[in-house]
Amino acid sequence: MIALLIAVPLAFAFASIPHERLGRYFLPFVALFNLVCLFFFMQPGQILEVGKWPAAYGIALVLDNVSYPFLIFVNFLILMMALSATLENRYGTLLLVLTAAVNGIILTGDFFNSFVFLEIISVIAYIVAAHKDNALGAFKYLIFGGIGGTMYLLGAVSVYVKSGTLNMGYAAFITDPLIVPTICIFFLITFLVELKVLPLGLWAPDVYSNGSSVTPIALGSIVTVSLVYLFSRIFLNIFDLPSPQLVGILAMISIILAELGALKQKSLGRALSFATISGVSTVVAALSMRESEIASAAYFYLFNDVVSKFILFTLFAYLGERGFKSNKTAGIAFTFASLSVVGFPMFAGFWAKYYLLKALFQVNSYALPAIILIAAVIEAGYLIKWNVELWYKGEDTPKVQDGEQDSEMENEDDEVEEDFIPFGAQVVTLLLALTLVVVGFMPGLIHDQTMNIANNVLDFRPYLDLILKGGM
Amino acid sequence: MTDFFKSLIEMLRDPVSAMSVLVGGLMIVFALFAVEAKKIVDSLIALSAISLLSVLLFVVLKAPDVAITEAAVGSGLATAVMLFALWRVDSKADSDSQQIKKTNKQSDEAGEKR
Amino acid sequence: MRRVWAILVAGVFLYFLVGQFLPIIPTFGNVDLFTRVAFDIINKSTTTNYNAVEFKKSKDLEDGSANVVTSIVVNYRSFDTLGEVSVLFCAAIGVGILASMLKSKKRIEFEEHKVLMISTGIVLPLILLFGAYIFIHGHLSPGGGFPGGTTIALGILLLMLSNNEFKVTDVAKHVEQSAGAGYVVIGLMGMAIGGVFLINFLPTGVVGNLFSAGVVPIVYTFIGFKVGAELSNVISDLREG
Amino acid sequence: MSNIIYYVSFIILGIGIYGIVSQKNLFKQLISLSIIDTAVNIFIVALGYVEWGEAPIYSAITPVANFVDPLPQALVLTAIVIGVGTLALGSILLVHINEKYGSLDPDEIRDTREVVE
Repeated sequence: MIALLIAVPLAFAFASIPHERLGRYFLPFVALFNLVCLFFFMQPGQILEVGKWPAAYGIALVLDNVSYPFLIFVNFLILMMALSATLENRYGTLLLVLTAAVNGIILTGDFFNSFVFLEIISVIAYIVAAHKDNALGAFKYLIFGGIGGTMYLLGAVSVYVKSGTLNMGYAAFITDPLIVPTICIFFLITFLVELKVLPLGLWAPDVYSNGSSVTPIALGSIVTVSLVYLFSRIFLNIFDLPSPQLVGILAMISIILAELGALKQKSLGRALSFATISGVSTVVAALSMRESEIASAAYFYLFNDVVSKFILFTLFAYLGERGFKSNKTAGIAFTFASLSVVGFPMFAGFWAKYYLLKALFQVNSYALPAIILIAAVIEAGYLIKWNVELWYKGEDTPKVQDGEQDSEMENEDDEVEEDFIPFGAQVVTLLLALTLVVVGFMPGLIHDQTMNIANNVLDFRPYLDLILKGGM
Repeated sequence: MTDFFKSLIEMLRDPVSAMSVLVGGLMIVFALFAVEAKKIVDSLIALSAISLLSVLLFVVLKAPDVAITEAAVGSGLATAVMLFALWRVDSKADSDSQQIKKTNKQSDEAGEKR
Repeated sequence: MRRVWAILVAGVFLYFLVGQFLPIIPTFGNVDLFTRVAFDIINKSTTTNYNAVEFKKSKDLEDGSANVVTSIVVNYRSFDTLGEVSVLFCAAIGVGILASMLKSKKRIEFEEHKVLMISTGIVLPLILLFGAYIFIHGHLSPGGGFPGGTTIALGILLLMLSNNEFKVTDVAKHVEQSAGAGYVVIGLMGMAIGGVFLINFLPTGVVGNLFSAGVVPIVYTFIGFKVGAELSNVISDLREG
Repeated sequence: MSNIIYYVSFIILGIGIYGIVSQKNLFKQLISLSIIDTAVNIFIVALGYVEWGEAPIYSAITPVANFVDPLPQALVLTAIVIGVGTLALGSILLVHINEKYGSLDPDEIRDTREVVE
């Protein structure tokens, strides 16, 4: 039953080859199908051995308390993206395969299989990054991603050599802990590249600022969430992080560099991409502490960061740097999202930072909280600057920019004043802004889920029992 | 010194080490040449030579499946794809002189101003 | 300056590889297969208990293909191959999208050689036959869907080189689509019959016969056609531009 | 059996990394990436080599199982095809960059970008 989450998107992707626009109409329904399947037909605590081979020999898909919430969140994001983004022809097919690959990378319990799904996500990411004539950014991403993928392959094979099997549960159980740090360095390099921790994440600003409504959302939110899952699965659940202090320090440096970078950017797109880098680096820094309290706060921070960046990038894709004079609703959603990123009370961002700082103080580590507060101040600086500039853009005449016009409703009279956001995008951004506010008032909604994830992620025993239990 | 040569000869007796020394050494030379070559065509030829030599290594390492795949996919197709891309890249640079490149810039600026 | 920086990075990484990584992996050659999963996969005894597999003698094993690598790629870990096929599928679509976005529509032309024309006429059917042979006998001899498909694509490349009028028509798109869909359908059929996705539901016969590996030859034929169609599309996209 | 082949593949891997960092021309970086892929593939297959093993195929010559480890070979099969997929994308991206900026050298590209922005 679990395999349907991967087989159905792939089948629809293959079925949508003949006609170019077909894929775009399949995507929302496939995302909806996944969500329905997840809610009504699947409970966590299942394992599916593909092809009925025992878990150690073949590939086992594991659905437990950690992957279940992540699957729901990612498929929800895919549904939102399917409604909000304007997909040119053939992109629908690509995003269908991306759905299958993202579900696959969350479900799979096998090192080499996660490498294959990581490569699928990377190949799709290179194509999507080249959207809007941004081939140079995509090529730089390809070189970084190529090295990252090869490192992951080396890591997966060295796990096989040392433990005799590729299954995550068995491998972690068999490999003796002395050599685990050496093997994990390969995985660490991959995650530092893919999760955009700055020295290795230099490709991100060019890729995310190409002004397309698909690239920053597909790569910035959906792929980032699934890779944070894989990071926590490998480094928190199965192996332990080699030299966590070093990773923490690297992530902290990355936060500060990203914030400073965002401060001096003149274009909104690059500022937002640097903000994304600092958000994900905060999550990585918090996760590297390996504490359940801090991990749950990190996942809450991830939720808030991903949802608000979704809104910011969608509106940037459609409105560019033209003001909100003609679209008040979009302006409200943009302001809500930026306030939530900064951590204004009454928004989800406030609780995210609050839980994170509370958890960090309990463990009385003071380096990360200081950096998070400095980052918050800098973030407040440039985000409010951008909000003010965009809201009061009306005074000087908005310079004409041929932004995203070929939306579903082809409006012939392309009047310069009225900037058109497709109906889907407006609905989605408002809905997400609303969720930010709702979570702002009742943080428990999300916080209980993240506590549940964090408690499950940190102990390896239930995961191994699930694998030993064998498949249905 | 002599025991060094003795161990060298003794090592070369079994085929895998012998092949890996000879073919490996050749591959290292080609790799260096591919990285340092001035013209891209030469480094592309060096790259396909590396792939072909790696096929030899796979055969010696008792991996016939990988050898066939590397021969067909790795050296056959990869070189063809990169040669096509190179013709497209080079033909653009060779055929249009500096002049066209300049107009290319102007057309870009004009494009932006519009 | 860049060179010094490059030598530094490469040096640090090599130092890590040789210094820390090499000591923990077994020296070249002395690998005892008993500690590895591969032992059971070679003896095809992952679900049943161990009994030696004999070429042309042992019957109705859990997986019938004589080529153990193919049995891993298509039978034990066929989920990898499904992912593998979608990597190529996305790469082909990506090249298609990016090639159609190129502004300078310039077709690469080759000057016609009489000799090449005639020799292609003779050699091409043999190449296509050899490609088909590779993926039909994937479970007996080395090679499988991927090299077989690529050989067909290289045969079509030869056809492109020899005469300029040759265009890869939409047939390749439809072949690619139906082969891909076929592979997923086989997975779903396995789910319907055996209850689990991608199960090998056909009988496996004697090791070494042509029809001895259940689903494996069918899957590899699908993959062969799909890879052949996809890669000829990639080459023609690069050429048409 | 001395691990000469490990050292050979490590050296080629090092040359590939050296190539990516030191070469300015984008095409050269793609070629260096392909060199890294080849080196890693050789290393992985070499990891599975058993001293007196045969090719892992039941055939008239090797009817009984005295084989090399087949699993790394299956993994490398997938890795080679993934490498070619990435390579095909990389070359078409290079054609795009060359068409937009007129050259593949990052310095010239930077000048054109400054002029354009």
